Amino acid sequence: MKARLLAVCPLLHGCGGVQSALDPGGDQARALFSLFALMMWVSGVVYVVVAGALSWALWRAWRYRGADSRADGGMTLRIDRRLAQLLPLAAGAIILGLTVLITASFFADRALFATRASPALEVRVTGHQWWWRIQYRDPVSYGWVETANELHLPQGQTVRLVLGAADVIHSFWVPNVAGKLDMIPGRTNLLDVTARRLGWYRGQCAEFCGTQHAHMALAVKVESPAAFRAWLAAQRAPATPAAGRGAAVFQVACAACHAIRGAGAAGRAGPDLTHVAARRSLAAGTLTMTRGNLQGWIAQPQAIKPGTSMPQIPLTPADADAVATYLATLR
Amino acid sequence: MTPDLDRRDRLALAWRDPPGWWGFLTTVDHKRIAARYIVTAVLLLFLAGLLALDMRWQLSWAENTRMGPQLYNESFSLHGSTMLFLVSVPAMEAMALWLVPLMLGQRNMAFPRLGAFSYWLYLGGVLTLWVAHALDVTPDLGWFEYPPLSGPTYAPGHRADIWAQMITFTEVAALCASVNVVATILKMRPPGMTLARMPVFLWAMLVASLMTILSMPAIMLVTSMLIADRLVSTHFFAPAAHGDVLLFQHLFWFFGHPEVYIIFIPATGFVSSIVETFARRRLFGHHVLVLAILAIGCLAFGLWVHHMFAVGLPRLGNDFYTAASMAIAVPAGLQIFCWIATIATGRTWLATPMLWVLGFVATFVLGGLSGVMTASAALDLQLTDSYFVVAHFHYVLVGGAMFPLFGAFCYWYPKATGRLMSERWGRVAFALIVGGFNLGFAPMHLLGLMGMPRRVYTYPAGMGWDALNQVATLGSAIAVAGGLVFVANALLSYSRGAPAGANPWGAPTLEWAGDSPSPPWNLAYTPVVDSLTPLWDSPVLRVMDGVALERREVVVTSVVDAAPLYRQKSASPSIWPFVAALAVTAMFLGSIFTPWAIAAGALPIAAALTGWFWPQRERATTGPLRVRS
Amino acid sequence: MRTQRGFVAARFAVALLLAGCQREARDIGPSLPQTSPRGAADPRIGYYQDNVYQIAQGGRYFSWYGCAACHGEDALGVRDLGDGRWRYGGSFNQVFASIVRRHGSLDYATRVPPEQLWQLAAYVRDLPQHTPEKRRRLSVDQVGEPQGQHWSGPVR
Amino acid sequence: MTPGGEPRAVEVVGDLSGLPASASGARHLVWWGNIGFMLIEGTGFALAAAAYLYLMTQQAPQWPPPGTRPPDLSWGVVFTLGLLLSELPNLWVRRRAFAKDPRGVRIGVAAMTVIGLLLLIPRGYELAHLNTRWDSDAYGSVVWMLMLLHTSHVVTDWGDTAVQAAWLFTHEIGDDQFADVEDNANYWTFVVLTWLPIGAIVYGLARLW
Repeated sequence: MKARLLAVCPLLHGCGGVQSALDPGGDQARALFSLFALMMWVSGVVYVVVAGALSWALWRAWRYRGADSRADGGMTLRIDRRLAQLLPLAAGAIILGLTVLITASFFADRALFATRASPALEVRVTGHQWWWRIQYRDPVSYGWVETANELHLPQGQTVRLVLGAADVIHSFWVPNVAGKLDMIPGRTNLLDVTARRLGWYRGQCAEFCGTQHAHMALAVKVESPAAFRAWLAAQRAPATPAAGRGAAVFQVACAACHAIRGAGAAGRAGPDLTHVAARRSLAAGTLTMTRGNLQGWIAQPQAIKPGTSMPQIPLTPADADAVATYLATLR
Repeated sequence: MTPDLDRRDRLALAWRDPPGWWGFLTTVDHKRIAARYIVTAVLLLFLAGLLALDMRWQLSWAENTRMGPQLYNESFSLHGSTMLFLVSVPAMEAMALWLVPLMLGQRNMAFPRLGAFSYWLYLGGVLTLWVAHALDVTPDLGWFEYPPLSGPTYAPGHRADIWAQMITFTEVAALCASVNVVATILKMRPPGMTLARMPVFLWAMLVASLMTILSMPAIMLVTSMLIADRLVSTHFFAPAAHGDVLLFQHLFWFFGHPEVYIIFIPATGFVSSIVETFARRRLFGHHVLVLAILAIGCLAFGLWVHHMFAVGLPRLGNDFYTAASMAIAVPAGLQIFCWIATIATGRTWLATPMLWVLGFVATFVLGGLSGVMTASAALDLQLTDSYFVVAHFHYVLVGGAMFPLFGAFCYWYPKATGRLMSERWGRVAFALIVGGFNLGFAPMHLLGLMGMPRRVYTYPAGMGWDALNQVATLGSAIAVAGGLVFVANALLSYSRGAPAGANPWGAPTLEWAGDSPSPPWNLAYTPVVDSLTPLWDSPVLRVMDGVALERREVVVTSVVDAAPLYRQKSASPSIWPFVAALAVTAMFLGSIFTPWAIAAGALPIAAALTGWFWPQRERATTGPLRVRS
Repeated sequence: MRTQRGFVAARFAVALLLAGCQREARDIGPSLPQTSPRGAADPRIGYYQDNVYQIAQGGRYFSWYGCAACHGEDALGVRDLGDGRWRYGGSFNQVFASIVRRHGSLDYATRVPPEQLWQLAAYVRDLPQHTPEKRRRLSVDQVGEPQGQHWSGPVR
Repeated sequence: MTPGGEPRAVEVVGDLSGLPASASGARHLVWWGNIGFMLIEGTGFALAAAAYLYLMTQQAPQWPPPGTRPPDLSWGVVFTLGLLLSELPNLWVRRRAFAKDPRGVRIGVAAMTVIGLLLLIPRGYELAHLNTRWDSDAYGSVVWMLMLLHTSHVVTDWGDTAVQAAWLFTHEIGDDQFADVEDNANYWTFVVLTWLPIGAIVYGLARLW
């Protein structure tokens, strides 16, 4: 399929990537990509026809340059009669092309919802200004296992994403996996995704949601069902924090907004940090997860992501270092 | 015979404006008003274009620091709001105000003072947005401000209110202009110009104006609801109090989609006029073109939902809206067919206006095809709110409406100024703008497919978006340079261009029958029309006499047959439209701060309107309040 | 004399306009204060007290930190922050100090960083100007946001 | 010699000076302007009504929301009857304007001014008996929106009528002014007609849904 598209447009070489609709890694994205390829074919033919007709018209303009046909009503009338016979043909061709595309669109639309009946797993994703709260329905306790800004999907299984918003409208978009769906206050939208190809992908908020709309990304990992189960079990477990200065400072300075299960921190305003160090990125995809970036983010959040709700907290260098060290142990 | 001097002197006396500033403020000459509209819109086009260039610069590198998020968000909001509300629609209205009476051989619009009022109110909207910007109170939520982001909680202060009231200004102005255009086209066609003999341009303006009348109340309603939510704590868009945030989107796009065609349909009118003149033959498929315009006008109201495919509406509607949206391709495709057929079978003269038509076809068809893609409810989920859509609507609006507008500008420039623009520099501007535009916006299709969302002020390194963004920036810069050449050409030609004479292109329609530039009264006689191309079909202009020369008067005809009905007094210059616009401005601006401004502001408005419509007649000699001597 | 008066009036008008715009300013980034106000005359106070963005941010944190549980729209007596009566003084630094010191074990001094305390103090001092309807309207929008240790799920 | 040449020579084939200098009804230009503005406002009414229906069907489990009583009928009935009855003198004024009867239109427009003022009394009571506030919930907001939208039209047309009455009594009435009276009467009919669906929605749907 991809090869077919590349034949249409050599430019598309190298347009894959971790956030690309042209490099599908799931059933839904693949259905849409096929539809896109078909549209490219039809559009290409149409454009060639139009450009050809226009060129022909220009060639005639060049050939008969300088002449004036205004007075020759008889000739115009004859030509018009011939053109009028072509008109239904043009209309028919357009309608035929549209019928093909509408039908294809219809089937693609159905394909997106083909798995509606049997999701293997339910995941609640809630958009906040400017991060994602992600909760897995625990198959054991039937409670929620909360994490943030990182979505894990079991390969080959259909996952139902329950999309909601806490403040303003956001839009959930992981182009390699599926098309986008808005997260709207007052509504619950369901998005079924069936990821097929292992690996890391990237998603990003697609509906303008305020100052830091640009830094509202999420990491998506497609992994084997076994690896996924192991990961979910690890996420379900409370943190095993090392008691120390960092934990104590966190409890005072950070726990009003952040939760660390197992360490007594229970704030809900910001992302759950129980296993923060196991994640791939920080601050909703803004920074990669490293010990240095953790400390930088704690020290200067407003410089890295101006306008974020993460405040700058006046800590002594020693305290900041201790907190970063502590967080880096939360795997 | 040519009109004698005495006749022209008498007309000049009756139709003159007061001199100086007073004349500037009181004029009701449709050509002066339209020129103001055009100058204002071009100035704003330039400013909003610079904003675009600045944003392109910011996006040329990952993690670029030219702009922070606040400045970027303000920039794209100001760019979009200006281009959509203050440039595109007003520019089309201006062309209608300027051309419709000329093309009808009439002396003025149906409601001359309403035309003046439209402009002053539009200017109020312009100043509201841009003075606020100068004071650093810039709306920062895009050209559609969805609640709850624009609601009282998440958009504190008055930035969102300024956006909403700017819209009220421009929409009231547009509605007044539209009523004016509709009444003029329906009731003031010259004797003999039946509906069947009406040029495509007039049909386009008629349909666009009717669409304005039926769609713009939606956005006035919805922005008023937004202001009410913000100012008096109503709950229209508060889901937790039985409100619904999607109500805003439905009403916004019920306006927003027709708006696109309100911009595009006049452009089809320009293209039809230009093609006919430069192909030097009668337009092929006049009826098809008219029916296509009507079909687009009707369809446009049935597909606003395609802006909302990603909100998760009931899927039953998806197929319907997909089909309805794609169906637009049928009339649009037939229009393209008719124009190309006319060009091919005529003896086409490739002067600058015609070049713009070629650029329009080549570019707009691409926009139409990407439009078919976004019309698919399924595929749109990958395309909407990404750079693909940014590319799509720029192709449609710039390629589909601005290129014809530039062509129209070149085409009617000699009529407006009496001078020709330089063809050489016209070609340079054309090449730079069309080339730069395509270079700038074609890569954005790919960027969108590669996952770049719109309205992001920056993006991380390693996304593979840098090179395409740099190409886009380069293209935009070239297009802006072309725009400067275009404007310089227009400015220089104003004094240095070759004299144009009455009909430099050998065009067939009535606006070219008289002097260029047109005197304030336009044509000295009332023309009589018996074909679609009156100036081609007869060496002399057949006219009727009898419309007053000593006072302002126009002839009113019947709707279908254009049979003369009566002679209507035409309004003379007046300060009241200006005063009324000032009063309305005061009320609109006041209502940003307090609801009581509506009550308090109603009185000056009522006073101004009373002054405006107070008929000047002698005092009563009968009845209880008669003058007793 | 007359021109001078006109000049003064013009300057006053400009000052008013600029004050109005200062009110609308949206300064984001690492410029927020990291220390408590130094008395009622701290020059930073004017900006915070009159800036709608900072006040609105304070309103969000007011909800996030669960302040509305005790100081909601129908709070009475000393807990009613909208009645314009301040038992511990109504100046900015006094309100700031009340938030920090008068909440016992809640210990806002250490749990809430200074930049948010500034915003909270600005919001609290602005509350007497909010009508009850306005406060209710804002809280209706915020039902999906976390409050303290509770979050009841997205807006449904 | 310029490329465009001189203006086209003309041949006079007829004379319009015999045409009348005014007209009435749909022949008159202003009638069409009036229709244009009615179309704008009618669209506004229709969309506001659609917003009501949308909120009613989308959001509320119960309509009006639990704890809210529908608007009291009595004043609504009084206003509606009054408005419908006002159409009789209104149509009479319109006929007098057609007949170009200065005495008739003076009396009629003055009467319509008084009637409009009187109608504002039950309208005021209606607003006081809607049993909801605009800031209580979206139901209240949309009810108030519909009511204020219509009230603003009543007030506007009343103001127009009052000014017209003042002018008519102090000036000699020409043909154009008879046409103005007619347009104003048409506008009042528009105000009456738009109330029927709006009133049905505000009073009826809150009871029947």
